[in-house]
Amino acid sequence: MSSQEIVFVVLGIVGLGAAVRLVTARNVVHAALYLVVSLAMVGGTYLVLAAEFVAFVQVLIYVGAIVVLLLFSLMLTRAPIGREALDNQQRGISALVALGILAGLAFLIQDAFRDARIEPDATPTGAVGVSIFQNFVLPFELVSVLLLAALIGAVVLARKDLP
Amino acid sequence: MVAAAETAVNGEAGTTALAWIVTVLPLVSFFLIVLFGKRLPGGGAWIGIVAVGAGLVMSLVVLSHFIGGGEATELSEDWFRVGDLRFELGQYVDGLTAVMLVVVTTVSLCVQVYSLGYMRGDARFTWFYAVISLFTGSMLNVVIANNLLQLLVGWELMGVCSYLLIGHWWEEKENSDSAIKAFITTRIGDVPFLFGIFVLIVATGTANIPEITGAIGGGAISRGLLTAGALLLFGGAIGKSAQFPLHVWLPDAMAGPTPVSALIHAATMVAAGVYLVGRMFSVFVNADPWVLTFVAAIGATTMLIAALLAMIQDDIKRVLAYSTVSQLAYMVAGLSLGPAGYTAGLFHLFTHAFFKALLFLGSGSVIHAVHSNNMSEMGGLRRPMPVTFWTFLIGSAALSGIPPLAGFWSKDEIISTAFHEQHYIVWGIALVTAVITAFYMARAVLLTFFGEYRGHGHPHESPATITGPLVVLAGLSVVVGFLNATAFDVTLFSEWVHFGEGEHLPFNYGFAAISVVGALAGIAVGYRLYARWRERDPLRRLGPAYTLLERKYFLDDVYLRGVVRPIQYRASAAVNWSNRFILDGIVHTFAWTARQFSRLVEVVDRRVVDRGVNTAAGLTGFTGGILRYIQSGNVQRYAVFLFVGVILLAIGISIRA
Amino acid sequence: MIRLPLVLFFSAGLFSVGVYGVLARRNAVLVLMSIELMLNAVNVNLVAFSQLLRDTILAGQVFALFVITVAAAEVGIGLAIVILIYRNRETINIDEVNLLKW
Amino acid sequence: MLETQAVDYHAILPELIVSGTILLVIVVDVFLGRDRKWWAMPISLVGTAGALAATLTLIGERRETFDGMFVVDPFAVLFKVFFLGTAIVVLAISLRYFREGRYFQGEYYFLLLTAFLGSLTIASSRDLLMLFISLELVSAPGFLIAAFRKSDPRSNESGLKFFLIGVLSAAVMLYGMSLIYGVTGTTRLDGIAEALAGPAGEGPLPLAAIFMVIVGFGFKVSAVPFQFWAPDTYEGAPVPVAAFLSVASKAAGFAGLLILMFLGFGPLSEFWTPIFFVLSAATMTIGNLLALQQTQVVRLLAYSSIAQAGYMLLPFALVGGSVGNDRAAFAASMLYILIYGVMNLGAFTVVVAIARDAPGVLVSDFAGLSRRAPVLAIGMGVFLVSLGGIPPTAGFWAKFFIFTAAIERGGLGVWLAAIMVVNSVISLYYYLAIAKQMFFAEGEDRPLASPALLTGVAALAMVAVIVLGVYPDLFARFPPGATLVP
Repeated sequence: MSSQEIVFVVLGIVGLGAAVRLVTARNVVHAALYLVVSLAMVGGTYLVLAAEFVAFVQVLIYVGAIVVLLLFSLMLTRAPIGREALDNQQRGISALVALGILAGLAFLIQDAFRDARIEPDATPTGAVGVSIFQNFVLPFELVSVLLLAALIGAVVLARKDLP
Repeated sequence: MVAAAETAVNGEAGTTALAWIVTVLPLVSFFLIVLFGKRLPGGGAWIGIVAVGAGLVMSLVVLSHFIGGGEATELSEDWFRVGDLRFELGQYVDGLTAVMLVVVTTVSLCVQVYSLGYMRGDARFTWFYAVISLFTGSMLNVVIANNLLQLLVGWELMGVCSYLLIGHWWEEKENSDSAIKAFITTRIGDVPFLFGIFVLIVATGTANIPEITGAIGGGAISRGLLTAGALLLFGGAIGKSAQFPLHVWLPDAMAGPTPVSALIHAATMVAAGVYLVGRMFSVFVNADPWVLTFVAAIGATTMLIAALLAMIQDDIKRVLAYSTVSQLAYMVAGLSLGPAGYTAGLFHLFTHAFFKALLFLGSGSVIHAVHSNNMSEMGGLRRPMPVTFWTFLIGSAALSGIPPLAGFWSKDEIISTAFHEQHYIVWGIALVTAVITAFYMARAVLLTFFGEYRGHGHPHESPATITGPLVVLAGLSVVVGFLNATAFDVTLFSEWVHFGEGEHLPFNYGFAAISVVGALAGIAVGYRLYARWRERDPLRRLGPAYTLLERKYFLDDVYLRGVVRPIQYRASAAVNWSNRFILDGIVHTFAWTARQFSRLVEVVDRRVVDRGVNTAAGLTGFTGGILRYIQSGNVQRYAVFLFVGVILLAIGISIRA
Repeated sequence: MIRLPLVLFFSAGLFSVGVYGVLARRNAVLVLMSIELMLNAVNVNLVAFSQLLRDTILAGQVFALFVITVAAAEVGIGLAIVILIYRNRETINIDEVNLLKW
Repeated sequence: MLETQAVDYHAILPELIVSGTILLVIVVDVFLGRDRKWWAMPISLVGTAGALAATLTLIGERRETFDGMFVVDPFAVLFKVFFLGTAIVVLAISLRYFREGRYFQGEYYFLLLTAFLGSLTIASSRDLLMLFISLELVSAPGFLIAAFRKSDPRSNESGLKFFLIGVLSAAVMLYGMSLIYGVTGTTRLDGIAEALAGPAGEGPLPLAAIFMVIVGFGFKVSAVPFQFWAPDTYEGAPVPVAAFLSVASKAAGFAGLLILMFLGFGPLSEFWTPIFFVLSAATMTIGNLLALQQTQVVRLLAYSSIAQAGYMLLPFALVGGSVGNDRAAFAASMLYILIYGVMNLGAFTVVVAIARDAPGVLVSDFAGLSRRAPVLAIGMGVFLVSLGGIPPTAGFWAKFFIFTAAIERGGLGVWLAAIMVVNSVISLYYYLAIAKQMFFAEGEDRPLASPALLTGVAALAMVAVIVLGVYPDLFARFPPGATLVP
């Protein structure tokens, strides 16, 4: 095991653990904090994989913006606390489904990529920018329209009044 | 191959080139009546009459082409193309076409003249004539179409017209209900029919009927496809020709004006189904043999159950309606006998058209006079209405198979062919049905025209516009049978309409005697029971069997839940049908000794019916339950189903791979 | 050097945990968080493949950036709907939102 | 370092016009008084018409831009014309509905146009990323406008369900896309097809990935078992939005599916056709059976549209025979989508008209419609008959082409054809049940006040359905040119 792998495994275990706690926590605010941990660990793995720009974006957008948004809405909706308040009646079947998916994916991955190795090569941020503006301009423009639509639509729905 | 003779298409059209005009005339008259009818004297009715009269003359000219043994001819124009598929507008005229042209125009002409008197003063008189014209034109289009697409257009238009005509007096809810019932029921048959056409088009790459027949004759198509095609086509025939289990619409179609009933029952609509089987006969003959057996089973079942139902009706039109169902089943059974029965079945279609039109118009004349459909309010009409009486009597005798009237020849031919082809079950049922037919017609005649008048007012003979067509049709009912009077070696009809070599059976006096004796026995029983009017129908002594008939084998109830209400009942209805099919066989063969069986029937009835109803209820609960379970309103349960579906699909595919 | 299956197992784990959360949590905001886990699993995949393939145009990483952006938009929309429901119904428990059924 | 790239502005002109209109609508809305907010609709209409005109100039063209990521070919043009036509109809039927209630009208039209922008780009996308973004562009505004009856809890719920299932299936689809990227090393469809034909296409992983992508599109087209959201969402959403979802959104999903399956995943068709076999059979059967239970018309149409999606999915199960078979299957599916669009839009137009009078829109609300509003009743009758596949209507030909393709393909295709026949028979029941109400049931006698715009749209759609039914020669013209089968 290389040092990179060791770091990755540590990040992965923490991230997964936090994820599991997120879906089992009995307090919504705790769950949100677990989400922060989990997402940060994912960001960390990007760093290990030498995708720095994606890692920064991950931390900025997810940890910085999305989680805050989620926390705000938790406050707004006065989230209750306790297992019965947070979980529904289908935990058993849900766990089965999740395990089934995990088993299936694990089998597929093992089958297809058993011997694949990543040799992380630092990606210069500039290259990402070039790629976006050279190869993916059109999706980029479309995403801007999407964000505008989401923004305006969300405001319209969330505001209290009617016209 | 058997089909080879059919596909010989002669290039010389000769007089048959007129045939398409016969079709176009009523269509033109439809438009003329719709556009100008209201402004014309007589509501435009004469346009329709002139058009169809001219059509009749031309049809006779076309028929003359075949008297000398003319060959089939074809004319066509391209309609449109889709890819390699070419669809045409065209005509294919052979003996069968020519005969049908004559039948349709004759009956339509009689009906239209008759309606001058019958529909006088109707609020939608002009509209009525327009639709009758369109109806006639559609049927003619079905008859001459040289390709399935064109045939389908006529077929569908006919459905629409029948819907409009049955619901002509739509102000009464019952009538509009009947119209929609007819429409939906035939539609259920039409969908398989549609796909049957698809199958044939796909299998042969053409919609052209002679080409399809040729391709089948050439053995170009797999038997499996043919079997599928034949079954699907027959589905259409079952719906249109009111065969079991889709026969329920026809008796209700009585809601329309009587001339419409005559038209529907004699020459159009129901005839189209039988005609279709005849036209596409090579598909049936070359399909798996069990297809014809299936056709025979449907025919035999239908003829018996419908005849039994006709026995107990009080409404005179309903007697005739069930009789039509039963007689159509004769034709279907005739066709199911293979090439040998082909001529016999279609000959019955031909003769039946005349006497059934006669009977309907006659009943209309009676109804016109007494203002009731119920035979319990008639009686003794032979004196005030002599013309109606005699013509009706001739029609009844023809239907009962009394020689030398038309029905005798055609019916006898089917019965003896069945025996000759060793279809003994069909033969037996056909004989029994013949007896029952004679019985119920005797009953109808006795209740209507003999004894004392039981209705209101003073009935008078109808005007000449009504009796005129009756006399003409009565005359035809007497003579048309001689077109194929094998006893005298006249085989004109089988020279026109035959499949393959067209060999015909020699006349067998033994069989003829059996069927005549059977008919006379039926009449005798009828006379015994109904010579004197009784308040209580003597058949009521049958007890539960009578109830079963009265409730139409509970089929309508089944349909109400099974078809007319949600579809999921249908499975249980199917169970019911099959159960009752067996049950009916037992009950009705021994109907005259029903007392002994009544207990059995009661037990079976209770068990079968109760169980059927319970099953139906259970099924609704079941599907309703499924719906409630899967569409629970809980989005997370949806998500679970989504993932479970994904996983199951993935497992299924990986097992297969 | 990192073995690819390790990375992919991590992502598969995140994805499965996310699925569990979506199915088993009744609080709408927690469901949204679980969906974020699933989307992050996708991103881990994309970045890993991008590095594995040494993609010259970095399609994988760019794709991941787009997914992050779209996820942000989706969260915004989702929260707006949740707040709307909370305002009308005083609950954000998904299994209680079942007026429409059958 | 950044190479300048020549953009073919003519090729993206329709999208540019729609984008411009989107911005114009939202800006103008700010300056409009409360009584004039509805002006957003005419503005949108003009923009859409302009985009339609721009699209028409592209007929017959084959253009590529953005490095082949965005393609204009007859297929794309055909779908764009369809989407823009749909947009015009949806705009037309929205006007009264949103003007007469308390809605944020400007924002509604803004979101609606955004969704249509996504459907336009989907038809031209030849790249996984583009497909994903376009699909989101169709979905995200959809989530929002489904919940647009803000004070109605049912509408909120409709939006929530749509959103949750939508995001969930999007996540599954993205996971599949990431795996495809990993296996093939590209997001370009042509590159993917090339790679899948080689060693990358071996093993179960690519197949699983394709399946996951199908899930995402299966949601969009409401195939069983991804259909659950549809009935609830259609019922709760504003009726014009339901029309949008059942036609434009579904057609966008199918356009994407056609592009993906035929251009990207074609080499593995042997493995994915069974998936479509199951999806198609299950979708049409379950959709139809559940439709029978419905008394609420929008819900009924939702189940009906699920069943119809089953028919559209059928040709996908036929891929992999000869090139001729593939072409026939492609054309059959495409034609069905387009024809379905016309007849279903027509049906929804009538429902919108009824909804002004009876917001619940039960089947019994159609009672006596033939006397209250003859044009609408006849139109609805034609649409129902056409949905049932009865000639001489366009719907008949739609089924005809699918049936032909299935029978010609043979094998399992024949089974699917048989299932389709049975289902068509079942579907007639509930379609004709509405017809029966309209023409035979006793209803209220007062005439139904229907805006001329709605009546006109319904009449137009009716004419289209009948003309296409009587003159199907039109169908022979464009499918061969618009095929994506090489």
